[in-house]
Amino acid sequence: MKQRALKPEEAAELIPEGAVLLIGGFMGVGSPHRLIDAIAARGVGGLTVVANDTCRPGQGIGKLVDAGLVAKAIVSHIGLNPEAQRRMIAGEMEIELVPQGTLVERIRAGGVGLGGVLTHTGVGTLVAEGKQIIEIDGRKYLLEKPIRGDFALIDARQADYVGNLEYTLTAHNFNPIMALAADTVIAEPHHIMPVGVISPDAVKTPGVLVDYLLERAQ
Amino acid sequence: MKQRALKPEEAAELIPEGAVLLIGGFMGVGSPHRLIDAIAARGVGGLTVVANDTCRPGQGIGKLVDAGLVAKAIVSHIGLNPEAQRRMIAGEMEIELVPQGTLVERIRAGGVGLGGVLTHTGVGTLVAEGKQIIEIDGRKYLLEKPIRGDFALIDARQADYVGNLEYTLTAHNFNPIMALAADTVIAEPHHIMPVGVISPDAVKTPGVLVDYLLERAQ
Amino acid sequence: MDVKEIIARRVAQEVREGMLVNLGIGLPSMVASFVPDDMHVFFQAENGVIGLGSRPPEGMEDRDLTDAGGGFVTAVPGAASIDSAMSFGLIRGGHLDMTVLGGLQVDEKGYLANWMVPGKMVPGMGGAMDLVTGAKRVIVAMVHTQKGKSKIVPECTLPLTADRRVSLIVTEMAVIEPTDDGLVLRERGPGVSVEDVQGATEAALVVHGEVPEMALG
Amino acid sequence: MDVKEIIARRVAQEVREGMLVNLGIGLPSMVASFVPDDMHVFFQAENGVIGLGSRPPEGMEDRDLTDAGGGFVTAVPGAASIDSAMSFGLIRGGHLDMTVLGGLQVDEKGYLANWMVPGKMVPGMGGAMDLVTGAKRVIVAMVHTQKGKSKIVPECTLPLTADRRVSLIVTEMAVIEPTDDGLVLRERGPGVSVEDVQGATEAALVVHGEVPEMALG
Repeated sequence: MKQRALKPEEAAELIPEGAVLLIGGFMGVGSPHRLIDAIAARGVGGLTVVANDTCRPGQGIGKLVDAGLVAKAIVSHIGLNPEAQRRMIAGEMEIELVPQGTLVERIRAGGVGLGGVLTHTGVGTLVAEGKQIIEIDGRKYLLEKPIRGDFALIDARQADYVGNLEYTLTAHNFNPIMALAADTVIAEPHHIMPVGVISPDAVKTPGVLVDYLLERAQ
Repeated sequence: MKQRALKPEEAAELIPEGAVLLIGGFMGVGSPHRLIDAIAARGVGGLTVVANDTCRPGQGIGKLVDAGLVAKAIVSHIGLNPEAQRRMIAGEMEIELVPQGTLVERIRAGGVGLGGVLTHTGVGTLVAEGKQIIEIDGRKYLLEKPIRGDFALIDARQADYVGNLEYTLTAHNFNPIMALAADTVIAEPHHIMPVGVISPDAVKTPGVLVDYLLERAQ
Repeated sequence: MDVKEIIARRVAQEVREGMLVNLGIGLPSMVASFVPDDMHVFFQAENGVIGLGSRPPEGMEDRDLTDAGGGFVTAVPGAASIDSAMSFGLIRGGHLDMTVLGGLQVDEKGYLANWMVPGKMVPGMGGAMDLVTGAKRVIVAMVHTQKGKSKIVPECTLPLTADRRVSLIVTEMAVIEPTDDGLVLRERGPGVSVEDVQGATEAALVVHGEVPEMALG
Repeated sequence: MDVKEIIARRVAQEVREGMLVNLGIGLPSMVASFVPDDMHVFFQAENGVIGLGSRPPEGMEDRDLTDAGGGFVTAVPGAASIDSAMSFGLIRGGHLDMTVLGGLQVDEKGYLANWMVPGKMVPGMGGAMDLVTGAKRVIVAMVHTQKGKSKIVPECTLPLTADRRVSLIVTEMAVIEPTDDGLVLRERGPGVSVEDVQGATEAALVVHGEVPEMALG
């Protein structure tokens, strides 16, 4: 933790044109919505967004797509966002589709210092095109490259002021993994507790990984 | 979960001569001690033990070494167990030394269906001998193979009767990862709670991974 | 009986005591309602919960507890929250006993295509490639024909989802098992003859003796 | 001042506000006592806790809270429990700001050997290889000579711990920084001359102008 909790607009100010953003969430569940709103309001463009999906138009990550701020999305799914499909087909937005399990492991590899991911998922499909195949003990694996972000923008149920994070139910999804894999991690907790009252065993992301917290909603 | 909780001696009966055992713990902290005692008492030999260390003589995994039941140990450290060192030098026990971070990732890879681990740890050292080196974006990585066990023997703070597990403090160590990587997982919880009273968010190993629980100590 | 209900009821019969099961969105998600509670099955949603329960009563929805389709769900007693790395670790690592997915095409090798139609629909593969690669049993639940055209074909013309043979195909007309010898017709749909199935199927079917009708109870 | 205390006090000066620091067992673990509380440093023990505190009062030890050497410790407010995958994920992933380890040899390239003596002591590398590979700063804290022999040598004769140049060597006689130009002598130990250091060091040392004495406060 670098300083006091930030207002959403202060956090959005940290993000430059063309940044690579890892954004938590699964169809908007567990996405940092106030942070996304502030980035959309500020209107900084040319972003690369790495996320599970592009959500829906007018919701979550879909707002960044609607506003034309996303130059490239690395995601597993855009099926529920016709605006993302339209922009892809029109050549206004580049889309890299990655199998969901491969996507989360590529981010983890980027976060924990591994050189890549060896997965059978995608072998014999379009996903394998242009990728190195490594045979290990008679089975083929794709060598998938690590992913890191300039920023990770994550949602959390609860934090303390050293940045320790807890998550809840299906709002975990990509958040704990993304917290490992960016130069700057900004977390949007629903609650912030005093230091020392969260049990060490309840912490899923240690505060040493988190650079900034967003203020609680007023 | 396959059935009711077992007595330690019932659990030990499940383990055949020559089995590969993943055993949780770090110098005995977070090891399944009652299960280890029952295996040592039963005296089934020719075991391969995968663990962080061989603990000390007369303690934890050290008891299996003392009893001459361990044919091979795949560990990161034997420095505090002179008996293990003696047996290694005398050729009575094979020791494969693996860097600790590589060891845990190899077990994870075995558990989550990855073909191997690509780590820079060990490059330029004796650990690299005989291993494939893969260069990715200009940096060298060792290809380290996945590890799986016939059994994972793990310690947990608390379980429920579907096998969900919680861990505490430095007794986590290898336990949650080993729970992913064996054909049969036997957990030794300090407490067992009724189903439905552990918060889903507190569960670190989902019960679907756990085959048997040990009865609580009387 | 509705076509989808026939399929969902028949797929439910594949579920065994104590299994961990992933149901895809749409038709596959209907299967849950036909699995008896006393089978102690855990349903996984790949977005992060093991022990998915039915839709909550109105007013008791929680925005942080949804299935992979974004619908509100509940958690059964003994449920566990998992992150995406654990979720797909379970899937790819062979811990998932069964997955039920929709299909666009299945071919005589048992290969499935279910994630894109080139030049048309490119929603993304989501978790489908990992599910088909890693689950112990892969069940394709789909209607037999699409606009009169067979979805069971000699060779998939659409991009494959994985290089793995699926375990079973369940449609309203047939239960078909891909094997080394080809697509074996195991059961006929209600009131459907073997000839009806063959007539509606572009792929070659292997028929061994008498083919029973689905017993839907 | 005791030799070990000199080393520990000097290493402590390398610690900066808010760092995540891993201290090896033995001498390196002494460093913690010389780091002021108000620097908000978190100490990591690789066996699974971030926010390691000092030894608990007698009778308040917990068998599930130890450091990597197996000694009882406490957890500071804001501590977090982590498993071994997360612990080494942090280490290998570059999230650890500093590690302090003991050494058997360091050579002119700045390479460290600290895990085995062939034919003699083979304790295993434990976490050392990951720590030296992954930490942002690697500080070797060791006595300058072993039985009269220099531990800072032209080229390591013992097996290396990693192919990475360490950041700093701190002994009771010297602070030495491995650089592209070789081992630069940055500071002298208390009451020790540059000639003393060179005389006790088998490796070539680079000396730029005046070399200050350690300021141990």
